[in-house]
Amino acid sequence: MLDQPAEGYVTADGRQIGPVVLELKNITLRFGGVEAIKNISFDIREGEIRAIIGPNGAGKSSMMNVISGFYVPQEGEILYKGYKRRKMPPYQVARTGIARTFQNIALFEGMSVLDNIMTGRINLMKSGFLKQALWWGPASREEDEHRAKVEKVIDFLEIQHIRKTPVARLPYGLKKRVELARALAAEPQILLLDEPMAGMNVEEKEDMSRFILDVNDEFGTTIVLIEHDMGVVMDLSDRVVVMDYGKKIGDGTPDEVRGNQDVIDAYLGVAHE
Amino acid sequence: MLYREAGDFKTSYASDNQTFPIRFDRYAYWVVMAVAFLVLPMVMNDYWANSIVVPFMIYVIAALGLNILIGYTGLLSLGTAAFMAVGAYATFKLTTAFPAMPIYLVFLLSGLVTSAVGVLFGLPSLKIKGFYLAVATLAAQFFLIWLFTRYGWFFNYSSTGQISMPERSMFGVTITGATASSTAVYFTCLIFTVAMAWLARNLTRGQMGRTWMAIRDMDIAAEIIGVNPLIAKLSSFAVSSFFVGVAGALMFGVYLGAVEAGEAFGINKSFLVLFMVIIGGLGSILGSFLGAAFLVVLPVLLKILLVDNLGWPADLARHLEIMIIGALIIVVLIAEPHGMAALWRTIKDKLRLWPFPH
Amino acid sequence: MSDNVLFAMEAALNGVTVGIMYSLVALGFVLIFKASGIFNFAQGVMALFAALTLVGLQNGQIPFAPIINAAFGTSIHNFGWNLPSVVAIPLTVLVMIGMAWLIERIVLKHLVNQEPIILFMATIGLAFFLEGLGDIMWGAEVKRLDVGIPQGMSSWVDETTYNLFGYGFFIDTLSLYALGIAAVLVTGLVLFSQYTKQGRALRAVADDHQAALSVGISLRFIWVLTWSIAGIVALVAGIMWGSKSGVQFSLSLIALKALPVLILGGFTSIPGAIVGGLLIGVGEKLFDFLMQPVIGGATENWFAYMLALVFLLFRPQGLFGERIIERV
Amino acid sequence: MTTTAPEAALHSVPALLARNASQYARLTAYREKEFGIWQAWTWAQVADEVRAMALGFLALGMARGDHVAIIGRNRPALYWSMVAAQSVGAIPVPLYQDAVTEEMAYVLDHCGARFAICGDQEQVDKVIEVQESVSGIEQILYLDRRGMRKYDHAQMNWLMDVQSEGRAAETRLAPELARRLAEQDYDTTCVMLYTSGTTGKPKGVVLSNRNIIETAKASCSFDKLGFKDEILAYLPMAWVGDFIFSMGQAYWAGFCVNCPENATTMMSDLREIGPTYFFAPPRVFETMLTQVMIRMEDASPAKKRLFDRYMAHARKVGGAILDGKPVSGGDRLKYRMGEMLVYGPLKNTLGLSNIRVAYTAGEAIGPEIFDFYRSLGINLKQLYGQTEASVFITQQPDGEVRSDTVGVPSPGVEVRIAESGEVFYRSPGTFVEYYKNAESTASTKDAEGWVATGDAGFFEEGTGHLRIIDRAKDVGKMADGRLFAPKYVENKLKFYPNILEAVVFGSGRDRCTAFINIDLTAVGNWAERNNIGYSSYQELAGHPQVLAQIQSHVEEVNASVAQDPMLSGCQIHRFLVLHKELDADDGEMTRTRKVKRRFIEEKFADLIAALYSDATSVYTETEVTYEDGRKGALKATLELRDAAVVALAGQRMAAE
Repeated sequence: MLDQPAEGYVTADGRQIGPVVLELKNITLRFGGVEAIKNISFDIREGEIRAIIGPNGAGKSSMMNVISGFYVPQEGEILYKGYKRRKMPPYQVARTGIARTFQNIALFEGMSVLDNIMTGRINLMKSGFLKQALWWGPASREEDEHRAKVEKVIDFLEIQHIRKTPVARLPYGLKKRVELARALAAEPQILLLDEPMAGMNVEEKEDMSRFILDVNDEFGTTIVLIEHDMGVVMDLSDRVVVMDYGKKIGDGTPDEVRGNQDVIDAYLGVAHE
Repeated sequence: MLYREAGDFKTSYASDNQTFPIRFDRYAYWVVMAVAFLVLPMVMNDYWANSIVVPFMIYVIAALGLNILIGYTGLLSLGTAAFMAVGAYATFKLTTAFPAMPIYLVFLLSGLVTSAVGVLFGLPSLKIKGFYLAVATLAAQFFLIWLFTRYGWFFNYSSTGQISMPERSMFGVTITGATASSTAVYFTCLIFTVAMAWLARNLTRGQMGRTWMAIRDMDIAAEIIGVNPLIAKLSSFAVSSFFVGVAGALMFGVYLGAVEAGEAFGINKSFLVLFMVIIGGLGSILGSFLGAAFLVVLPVLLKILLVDNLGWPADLARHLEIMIIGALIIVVLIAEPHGMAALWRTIKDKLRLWPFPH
Repeated sequence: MSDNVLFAMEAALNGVTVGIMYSLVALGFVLIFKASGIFNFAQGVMALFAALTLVGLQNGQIPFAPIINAAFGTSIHNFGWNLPSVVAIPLTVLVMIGMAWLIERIVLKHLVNQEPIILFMATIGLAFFLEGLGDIMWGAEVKRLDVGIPQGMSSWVDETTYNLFGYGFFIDTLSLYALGIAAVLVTGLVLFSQYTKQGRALRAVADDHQAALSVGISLRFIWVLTWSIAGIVALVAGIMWGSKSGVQFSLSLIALKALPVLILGGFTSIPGAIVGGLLIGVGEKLFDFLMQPVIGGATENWFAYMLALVFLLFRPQGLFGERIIERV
Repeated sequence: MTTTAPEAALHSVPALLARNASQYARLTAYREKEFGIWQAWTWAQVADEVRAMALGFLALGMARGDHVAIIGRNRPALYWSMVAAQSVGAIPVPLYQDAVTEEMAYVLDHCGARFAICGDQEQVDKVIEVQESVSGIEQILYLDRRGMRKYDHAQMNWLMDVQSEGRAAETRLAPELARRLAEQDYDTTCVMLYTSGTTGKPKGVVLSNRNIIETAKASCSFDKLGFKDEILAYLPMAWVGDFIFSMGQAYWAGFCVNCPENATTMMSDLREIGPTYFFAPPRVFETMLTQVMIRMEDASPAKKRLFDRYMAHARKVGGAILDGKPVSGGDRLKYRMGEMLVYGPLKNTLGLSNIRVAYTAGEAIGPEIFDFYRSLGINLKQLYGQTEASVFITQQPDGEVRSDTVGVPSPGVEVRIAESGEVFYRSPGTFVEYYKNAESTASTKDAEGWVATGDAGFFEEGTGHLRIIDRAKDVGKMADGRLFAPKYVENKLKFYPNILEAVVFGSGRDRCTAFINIDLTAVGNWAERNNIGYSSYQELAGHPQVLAQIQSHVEEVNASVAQDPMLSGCQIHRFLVLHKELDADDGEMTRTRKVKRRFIEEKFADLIAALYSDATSVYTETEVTYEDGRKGALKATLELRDAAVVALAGQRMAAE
């Protein structure tokens, strides 16, 4: 992987991979005494699909939370688009163009699918308090414009039929898809997917993988995903980071990682349990 | 059964997410409006106006406010009455300080004053949740009432410690004070109720409402997808308090005319409004109406039945009422945690599918 | 030693009396919260109800007399006997246990795994129901309650303090007894939960619902049990308060005061409840004593809540609660 | 664009479009459910879109007489592409989107299409696959961009790009387009449609502007269709019916064509639109009715009783009221009540509230199904037609509607019955020719323009209504010379909800036998109610109780067949319930789900043999094609059942 040119390259299937967009340097995260992440560094290139894998409790989700700003690491720094990211609350991180989904679905159960996805556009909608209160003109116009955008996403993920259903009534697989839709609605540069295929059957997994590829392909979105299912990861991703007990034990293309002895010992062994 | 939706299709998003997407509902809505503005004033006598309709409308406004806080944003408040008191006292101070100020403006300003106070007491909600927050609002409840009864400035040092609404009129119509006609009072309340309901609808249908609900349903996720909890929660408090404040202002200004904070706005009133919201339906505007209607009408009915007809002592009827309300809360929570509004929704769905069961 | 300090001390000591009340009610809260995660707003009213029942039984009142009279135009009031406390109290205990059982049957059973907020509101409903019920069963007028606890100024304290500071504190004997009884009650509870089967089951459930269920402890039984105990605690609180200032609605208001107590003490800690209660009791008395000249009296109304509020901002999990790490 | 052209000049669809664009400029011409709402286009907008597309086609070098294949579900842009193609003098050839590659390959090759316009990636892939064998296709255009980015676009274009190129080339190509448009007249080809022939390869039916427009004109006036009407375009674009309704009539009358979001949402879309003019093949009405009944099963007893009571009343007077026959005031009042409580809501939930005219055709429709809808006050009528006639041969005028006839000759159509009993017709709608197939053209259409329908039928005395017995070639003689009309019997069988398909044999034999397909929905539902477990169609089909039920149906049919002296010979003596559903993918049916009798006779020869032997059961293996195209073998042992027949038939024959 090191021989990949800094300014970017084109993958075998003709996708444009750009320069590094997000770089994590010597990240260390502690909860009280426990070290969840131990001095990890890696980078993410524009337009690539980057996977973070590792056995349960390897610190994958913590890493995800660090990137999305929910956890603030005690040490290390995050460079985003070349600049050091200052300490900021999660909602501001979201505004910098980073959207995510959650390992155990975090949809707003009390709202319809449509409203859930609309919330994804929170940072793109401008009209202020009073305008909304009066609704006439700007507010309603804006609402419609964004609805139109959201409908594109709905169409893209093929969830038209459940548009107005309360998410609480949806089966697991669809919820996952709606969550992806909500993240997409934010039109993110970087999309974080925390175990997007956890608990799915084969068919659902295939669909989800297709959607992930399509997203990356159609919108050129950079995608970082955590996944437990090795097979899936290897097919999907351009580069893989392997974590174990909070340490980085491997980083490279799927093939490189497959070859990596530590990985085989630490992960692959564990994988077939 | 009543619904005829074939051919009622939407060609724009505006028409798709309008308040009443179904034609039949739209008609129903206009009918209700017509009745409220044209028919009722003709047929209604003072007793009905004073004992049912006017209080109903005032409580609707209060319930709407509380519902925005609890039902939409998931922030529990037990201090509603105190905030109503703020509205009431603000009105009193404003009218007495600026006699020339148009009374409707006074009511609105009182609302604003209240939302300022609301935001103040809402600040803790950023750090604390659930019952903990309830305590914060209790602090508001008791502290404010204590303040209003304790410091003469609030009631202009009147000997009774009461505040009483001076007479004010707009466009030559007396609206407050002893000589105000019940029609004037009725229309004042009606106008405010309709306007406030409309505001509530607009705020809850759009992005504002969605951020509130996001906070309610899962605050952490909400923050991660970009909701600023500070703004979401405080705005909710502000809006909610505004509604409650206006309700208080009307309660004092056009309905009671003279109040003493301790009696008119005690903790029990807080609970009353809370119950309206619960029974009516959390997170539903219609619910606020249903809940208010129910809890306003119930006592009147009981009184008519027990006291007027059976001649029972009034206090007994009162205790019975408390008991029944308590029981109702439990029944509602067990049967349909989302209240009468949800009940109505199921009925409506049945009607729309008629004759099919599902 | 300056008089003010002495007065302050006296105020503080009186605060302890009230504090005990708060502690007892808070205790009820904690028991139920630990076992079922329910925040029982009705705890205060249960105290009121218990006290009313006790008085009613003592005076041989006919239950529901008011409503019966109203309905049938009769004017019955008493059976015409008076029960001694030794009989009346156990009877009341039975009533409270029965009530606990009914509550489980009629309410809780249907509300399992609802969000806490819903359950909380349900208990508010319960509170109102019981309040109304109590009034209808036994009549709403304020009643004296006397179970034979001596009252009035404790001359012993008066003398000893006089000898110490040259100023005799006014302490109600009742307070001293209250202290004693509270102590007994707590130790009793601790022993119960340490050394009895049910007690251990109780702790198990408090620690881990699922685990407890999986080892075959009946949650419903546990609930009835805790609510019964809470009922008894309520009865004690009722007796205290009742003997002190008569059985009346104000009793149910201390339920609200218990909220800040719990916030100080933490929702799951029995000692916390006691300490919190005392803190609040003493605190509000002292505050009132000190601030009266500055901002005027009757600050007890809100002091507790303000204290809790300020406290929350700095230590949301309470004095004894442990810190929560949020996860996604 | 020309302003209000005189009717005389309306000799092509583009001309009609021009007329509508000026005359109905602001009225909605098309709607499509997309992105959650009904996107709408006025006639003016449509004219603009079509023009842009036409110019784009010119830019791509589309020549006069080129064939343009159009493959996809009903979407406005695809309809426009047809008009655009016509505008530049090319010939649109809509194809069945669910056709398997071989079928598609044949058609594309046969018409030598240079252009293929595809709905989405799926269709494009098919065409690309076809291109391996068929060289003709030069350009592939597609409508839905999803997933198309990675394709080699050397010979491929996004339809919207084509349009924008067209717009850009306005000044350069406008004159050429004008010229091409001017060339259009009544005899230029309007469209070419492939008949999914019940036997052999599909034939390309060439229809001229005259055919389409004359037919549209006549049929519109027949049912007073106007620009206010709404229609739902959901039937295959390759089917002549859809072309007449959604193109011919729509452009003539200027009414609005609504396209559903996708096949699965069709029913809810139907409900939202609430069309005023509606066509559906009998099986659609049948499934609708089945659904209604199934859903009502779960209704509360009270509601069920109410429903049954009023439906009974509707059956009594509903039809009569619809036909304007005299009905007592009391009954009318009760019907009014029913309208409020049951019929109205029911029609509403089905989306049929606003229907003014509804047609069904293609095969015979069950009387009770037909009457059910009419009794609700829905003006459901039958018509008889075929591709070669641009649909209309006969249709039922309001007030003369019955389930067992297909009505009187449509305006401008002459009908005569040959001695053989075969029905012939002649009309302005009569097709020009079969493309590249002179001899079948000759064999179907004689010098005077009379066309053989291939159906046997007779005009009813008195009413003058046409009654169709069966396919002429299927109407045979039995060994003892009695008339053999399988379709007639099959239809009677298919009227039972439990029976989906039936194939009757007996030509040249001494007695009739039948294959039966059970209806999985109906029977499956019944099985659930009587908690009868089953894992597959085959298992359910073999269940004794099911067989018993079917047997009773067969026997009832026999009884009713015996009524009709002409056909009494066609009673079914033995039958079996097939172990698989007859399926187009296995070639047993046409895409329009007509049974391919010959094919089946060959494929299941062993079973037929068994039916005429005296075996009581038969073992068989059948090859089947799965959804994904894989093939597999189905093994089964089928029970052969005897059915009671009404005896007197024999003597009667003797008596004659």
